[in-house]
Amino acid sequence: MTELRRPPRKRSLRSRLTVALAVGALSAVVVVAALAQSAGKSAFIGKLEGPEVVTDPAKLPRNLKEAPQLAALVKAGKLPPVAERIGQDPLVIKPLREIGTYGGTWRGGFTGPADFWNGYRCCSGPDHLLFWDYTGDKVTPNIARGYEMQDGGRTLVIHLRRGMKWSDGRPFTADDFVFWFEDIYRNKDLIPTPSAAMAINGKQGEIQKVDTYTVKFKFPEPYYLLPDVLAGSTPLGGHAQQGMNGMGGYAPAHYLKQFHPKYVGQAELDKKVKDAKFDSWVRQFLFKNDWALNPELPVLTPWKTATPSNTATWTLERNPYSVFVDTEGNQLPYIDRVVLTLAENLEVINLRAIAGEYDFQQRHLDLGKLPVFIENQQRGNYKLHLDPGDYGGDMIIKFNLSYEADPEIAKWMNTTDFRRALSLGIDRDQINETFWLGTGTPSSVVPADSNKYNPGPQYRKLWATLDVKKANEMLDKVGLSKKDGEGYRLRTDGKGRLRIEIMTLGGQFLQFTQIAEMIREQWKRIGIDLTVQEVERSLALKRTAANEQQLGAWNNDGSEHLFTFPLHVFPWEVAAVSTSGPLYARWFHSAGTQGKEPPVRMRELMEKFKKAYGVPEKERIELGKEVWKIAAEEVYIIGVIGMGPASMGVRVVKTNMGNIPSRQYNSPDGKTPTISRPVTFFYKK
Amino acid sequence: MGAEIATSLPQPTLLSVRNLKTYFAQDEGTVKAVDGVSFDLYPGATLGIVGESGCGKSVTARSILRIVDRPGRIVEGEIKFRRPAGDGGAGGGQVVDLAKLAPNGLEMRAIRGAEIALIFQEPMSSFSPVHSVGSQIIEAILLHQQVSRRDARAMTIEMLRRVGVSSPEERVDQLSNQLSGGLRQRAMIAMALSCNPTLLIADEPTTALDVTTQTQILELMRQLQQEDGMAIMLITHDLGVVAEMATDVAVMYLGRVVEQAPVDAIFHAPRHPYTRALLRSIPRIRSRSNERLTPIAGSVPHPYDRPPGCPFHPRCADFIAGTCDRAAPSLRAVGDQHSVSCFLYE
Amino acid sequence: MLVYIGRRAVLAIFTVWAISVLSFAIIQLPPGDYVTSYIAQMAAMGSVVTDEEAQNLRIQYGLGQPMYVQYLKWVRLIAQGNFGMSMEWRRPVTEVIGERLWLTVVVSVAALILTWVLALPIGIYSAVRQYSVGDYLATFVGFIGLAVPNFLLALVLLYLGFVLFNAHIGGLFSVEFQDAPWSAARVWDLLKHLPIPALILGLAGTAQQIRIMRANLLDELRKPYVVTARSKGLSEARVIVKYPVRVALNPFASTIGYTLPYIVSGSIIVSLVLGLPTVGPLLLKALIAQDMFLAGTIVLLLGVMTVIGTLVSDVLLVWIDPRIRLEET
Amino acid sequence: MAGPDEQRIFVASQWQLMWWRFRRHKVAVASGGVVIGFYLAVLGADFLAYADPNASEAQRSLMPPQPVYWFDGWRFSPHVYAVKGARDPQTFKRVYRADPGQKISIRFFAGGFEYRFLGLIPMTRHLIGVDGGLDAGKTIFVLGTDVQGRDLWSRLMYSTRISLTIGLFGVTVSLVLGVVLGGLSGFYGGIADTLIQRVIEILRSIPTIPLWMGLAAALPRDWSILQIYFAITIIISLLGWTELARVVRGRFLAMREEDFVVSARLVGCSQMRTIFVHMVPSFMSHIIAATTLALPAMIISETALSFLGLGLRPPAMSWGVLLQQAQNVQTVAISPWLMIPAVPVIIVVMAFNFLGDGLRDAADPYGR
Repeated sequence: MTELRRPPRKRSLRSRLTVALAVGALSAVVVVAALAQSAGKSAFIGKLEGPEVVTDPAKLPRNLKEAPQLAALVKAGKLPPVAERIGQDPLVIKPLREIGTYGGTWRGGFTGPADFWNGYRCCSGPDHLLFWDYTGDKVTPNIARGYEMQDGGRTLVIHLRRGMKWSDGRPFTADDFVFWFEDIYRNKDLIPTPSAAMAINGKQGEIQKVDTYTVKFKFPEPYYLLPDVLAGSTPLGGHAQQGMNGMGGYAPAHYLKQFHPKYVGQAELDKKVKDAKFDSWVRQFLFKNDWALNPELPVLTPWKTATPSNTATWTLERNPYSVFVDTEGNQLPYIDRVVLTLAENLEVINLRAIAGEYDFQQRHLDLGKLPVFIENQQRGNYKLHLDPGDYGGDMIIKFNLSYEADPEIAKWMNTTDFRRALSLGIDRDQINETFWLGTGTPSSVVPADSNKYNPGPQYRKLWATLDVKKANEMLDKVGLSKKDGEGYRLRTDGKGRLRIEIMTLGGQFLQFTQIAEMIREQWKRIGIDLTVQEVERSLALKRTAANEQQLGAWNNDGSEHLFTFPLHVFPWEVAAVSTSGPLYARWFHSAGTQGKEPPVRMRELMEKFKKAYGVPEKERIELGKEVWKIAAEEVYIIGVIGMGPASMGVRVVKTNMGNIPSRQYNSPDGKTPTISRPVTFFYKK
Repeated sequence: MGAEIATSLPQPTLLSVRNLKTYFAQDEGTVKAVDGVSFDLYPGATLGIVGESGCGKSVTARSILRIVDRPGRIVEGEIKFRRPAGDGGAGGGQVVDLAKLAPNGLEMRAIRGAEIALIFQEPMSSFSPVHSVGSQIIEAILLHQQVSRRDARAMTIEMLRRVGVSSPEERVDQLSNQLSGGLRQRAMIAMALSCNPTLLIADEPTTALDVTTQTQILELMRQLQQEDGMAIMLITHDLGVVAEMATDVAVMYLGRVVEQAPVDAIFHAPRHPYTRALLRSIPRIRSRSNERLTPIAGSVPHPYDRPPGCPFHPRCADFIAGTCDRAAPSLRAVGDQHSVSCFLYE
Repeated sequence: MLVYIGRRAVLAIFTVWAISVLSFAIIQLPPGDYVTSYIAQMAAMGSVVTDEEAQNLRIQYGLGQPMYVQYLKWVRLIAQGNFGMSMEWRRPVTEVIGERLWLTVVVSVAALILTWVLALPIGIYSAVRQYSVGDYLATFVGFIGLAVPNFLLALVLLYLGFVLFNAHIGGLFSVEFQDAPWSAARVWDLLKHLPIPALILGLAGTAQQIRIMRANLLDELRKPYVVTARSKGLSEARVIVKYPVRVALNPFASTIGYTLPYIVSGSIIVSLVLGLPTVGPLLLKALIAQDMFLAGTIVLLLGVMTVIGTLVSDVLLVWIDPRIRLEET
Repeated sequence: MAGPDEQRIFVASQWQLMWWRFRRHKVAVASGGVVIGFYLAVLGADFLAYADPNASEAQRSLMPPQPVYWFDGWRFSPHVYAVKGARDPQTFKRVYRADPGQKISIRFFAGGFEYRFLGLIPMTRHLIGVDGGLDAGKTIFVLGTDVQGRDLWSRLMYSTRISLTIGLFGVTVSLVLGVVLGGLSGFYGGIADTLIQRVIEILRSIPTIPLWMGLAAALPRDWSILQIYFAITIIISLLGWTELARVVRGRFLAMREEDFVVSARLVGCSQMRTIFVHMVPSFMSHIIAATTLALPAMIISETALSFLGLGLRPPAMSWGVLLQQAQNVQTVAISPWLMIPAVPVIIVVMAFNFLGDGLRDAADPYGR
């Protein structure tokens, strides 16, 4: 019956096949590979595009318009006129294709309160002071009207938008920054440990008010990366995402003061806390400052939480004071409401997407279901898009370089050629075809060639191709030449076969366990005995923290923004579900006071990395390339398949939605789809 | 003494069973529970059927009532039953062959309970534990007689009184397990006689009762018999009971009647070796039913391997080698109303 | 009678206490605590929690203390009728469980009813016609529910529902009714979503019930009072239905009490697959996230339900079945 | 000399009767056969499997079951057609096309990958295979392949081994627990009884899944698959014994009162003798029945645990694991054959249930 449904284009495939068979020499395999590369990819991967922020004052719209229901409220006197609400300096966004029309509800799915990222990604605007353009490459003004670097990168001056309001109509001013800095960030109970984001080379900076609409971020040393930090998903990355952690760079002072001991007596506060059944005033404060959980919280985001994320439906409604407008001055967003319905498990979310019950869903969609998504496009009247990431590893394998439990294993994992050989032992095409359905790219860890930190095309395949012969030679050379009866290499300390264990997590965007199993089979050919250990999240964390992990499977999404999202490039994470060396990470963060000193080449990498924060972009880019070079040459982390749509790259969008980019920049830093400005999405009439 | 009358006056038989065979067909072989039983029962008379447990007494009774459990079925023989004339209505005095009727057919059901009633062993469990005694009797009455529920209830109470249940007005609404064994058996009798049947089949009516109660119940039965003049088919292994109650006796062994005779003949001039053996074991018989009668050498053979020839020969004192283990003797008259099946008398 | 109930009640209280201890212990068994799994979540989403923050969180949640201290703290809370705050949902446990609990009951009851509608007739039939073809067929049908791995069945039905009937995927409400206040329309919407879950949950229990009914009835059918009834001249059907079935029903009816909680805890997996807003998936998530109070409360709740259920059943049995009543008093 | 002699006859005939009653339950008998068959498969798993269950190959990912052609013209020579696969660039499904030109004939007792039969005798023979064995690059997939192109049939065979033995071990453990505790509880009664009854009630009052999760999660994960496998078994049975205990206790209670036991006591038989000579015979049958009925529960539990990711995990192979990997939309939608592992589960569970019922009915027609 597939015969019937198959589109005419299939002919070409069949004819090609017959040719292939006729020729005989050419096996179907080749054809498939070819097809997967050419036709397959192009089919659903469009060209990168997106809306833009208009900064040129000349282009700013003269008069402002608003959604009908808000207009009604204004008429009823329940709401000040739109111009007052937005203020003098609207945040103007040029929609991707057309000016939209108001109305409609955006239906999506989420998996519970722990899935708050779902909301940030769709509806937070974002409320970063600065944010990326749609290419994810350039930092542009966002909530901040403008910014400039002063005295050699030591000071960043931020210009706020005059007359801009919180969602409750109270002005948004420099005081909200001061309050955050003095009363939240500097409060030892709320923030026990100062954030690295607010520091350069370990030295803390501070925030100062210049005037009502101007603030200064001052640092003792040059901190040229700060704009990127403000734009990225960092502790300074906006109030919506970071409020719950007491970070974000600013906060609604007028609202939060009533929950802060400094402004209400401790006694009175304690009573409040007790009545509200909170464990402590800190928990209460952070709860009150939680964008997803507290509907009362004044926010700057275009949509604000109406029913919180800890209920069956997480509903967000338009913020009447939203500062976002389109080029014709229509206050954004176009879409009235966003309703995320709770789904108890991922299969349900996927099936609902397939059934067309969602208007725009990207998170939690499983690449493995691609054929099913495609098959049901007409029926669910949605269109499927693939948004491959720009990062080098949809799947990476981390060596725990500071492993100590088993000296022999530790020794080998710290032997560069051993790591390289293992990487050469992986048949990436097999894995790509099996788990990426051919949509990924066999790759080392380095990001896409278009990425500004990419060290050059030659690094894509460096130590990232299948070469069993060479791998075996290298392993023999490093001293693992002895093998047992079944052809597995023996340990040099006479303790039998060299068994390495890889730790995988179930229930991720990718089936790491199954992939690891496939690699286990492939590594048999280079005489390496791999044991696959699937563990559940908190256990994984416990074992990495205890430095017990040997190999770990994960992905390096985010690493396309090397400096704002450096989790998976070298030992950086302290608490990770998959680590490349907790002791080294400690050493790095404690500037050498804790942990264990890494080998020279890694120290070099770390140096360059640190340095990059304090130098202007041009120089930083060079350092970035250096970092990637070392990472790729040393193979601290094996890149398996990269630049694929596996994590959050499968997107299902109703056909009647407008201003939808055919491909968007898929990255955590870009809070995709926020980087495509969902405020400009709308329903075609 | 009522006994003498019954035997002396010749009258039409109430029930005449001829060569009745009820087999249980099972994978592992056919159990010939009843294998050619014949006997006659006269109105108002009392026929005692004796034999060790497993000899087919109860099956015979159930065959007559046509309530043999699957897979048992009547394969041969006839059960001629004379239906009461007059008020009995249905079959004014004519004779039907119960063996030919459909077990659950209208006619059979009309006879069952109304004209032939059954009381049997376990008085403990022969009443439903969750329905009141009264309701179960009332049900029987309503089933066979055109009377209102109220009348039925009245009749029930009356009946209970007749069987000697004290303060029947309360008892009628009590549950069976609130009654003592004796009372239950009385209630049982009450139910059986509620539609004044012409034939009462009493299957080990007293075995489960203590001695004193036994005699009371037996006394009651005899009294009622005199009042209503129904015939009783009394099944028991207790020769004492037979001696007290029966006018005639049929001795059964492994599904066959080995000897049938008036009660005196059985007790004073038993012919069949088995009968003799039984009699020899009288002193020890007042005890639980499910116990084997040890004095008779060996035990009843397993139903599946019934011995060839005379089924009793393995245990027989007067066993004639070459004869008894070859053919089975037939039941032949050896005197006035006295018949035996044994080669000793051929 | 009263004495009996009293004695049972005392025992029940003891049991409940034991359960509270056990459930608390169970939740502590897995490695790590809520904070660990929280950090893991964060890490999985690319945000980082430093050791210091983690330590701080632990103190805030009082996770540092030894287990017995935490247990006592918990018990004290419960004593005050406050089941604590769900760490993951950041809401009072009672609120979180709230509607879910009784939706669970609705689903379970539906399943229960279905079970009986299937089990009773089948059971009776296959007892009366023991070893007949019908017996085999009926039992076979009954056992299917038992034999099919219900999580798979659930998924397949879910998919077929979508392919064949364009049914709304999973859950118990359509989007528009998700949070709507109760109304006729909402109830109707609920009813529309009920069949599939009820079917899957029901099937699992059916075999069990068939077996009980069959066995009970076989047992009763051989009792003399059945012969008595027959010898009265009652029609076969009447004999069966009025006497043995009635008696065999007693232990059956008495299972009501604990079948419900049994189904509830049995429904966890199915609810998860079908995405039902019941306590099942909640419990599962809570256990995985090691959301102590939430998980603990649910487990305790189910435990108590079972205990009470059992108690009720036994009392019920004693009440409806005179035999036992007489033995007891 | 008559005493023990009669005793034996009595017991024997009792078993004999049981066997007779059992035979009447046709389906039960058939089920018995099925069960035996499955356990034979457990022994000969690697003989029945014809491909390395771990050998993966992207180019045969998700290959549907291959139809087997039994006759070539009129000649009996079972064969399959060679298959070429490609991913359709439009639908992204893998499309496989059989090539009637290329027949791959199936050989019985053909050579294949090496294994040790019953763990002892090294062998390369398998029930079926292709001539030339694996190296010929010719392949058959009677049940198709999974995502990683691994042969489902062979995986199924190996899974059967684990899943069915897990049930067996589990039941054995809970049997011991059940009989001992139930016995104590039933024979002595009193405090022992109340105590054990409490424990049972408590265990039954706690929803099983948290118990599983708690216990399973408590297992050290760096345990080898085998260790985990045994641990899981123990866990399942730790919860499974209560039912058995209940049955045993019931029997003991019933028996204590029975005449022959009482009389045996009166006659002054030692307690052991009372139990083993007089009680156990009529008692074993029930245990057997109860055990048989407990087995399917174990098997189901195993699949459920795996579904929750608490049981055996992939590398390991069990019915639960296979089903767990089939537990997704794409399987139902485009590769339904991956759900085949449900079939043996259903068959076995059914078989055990019928068998158990048969045994129980045979054991005592009156009670349950």
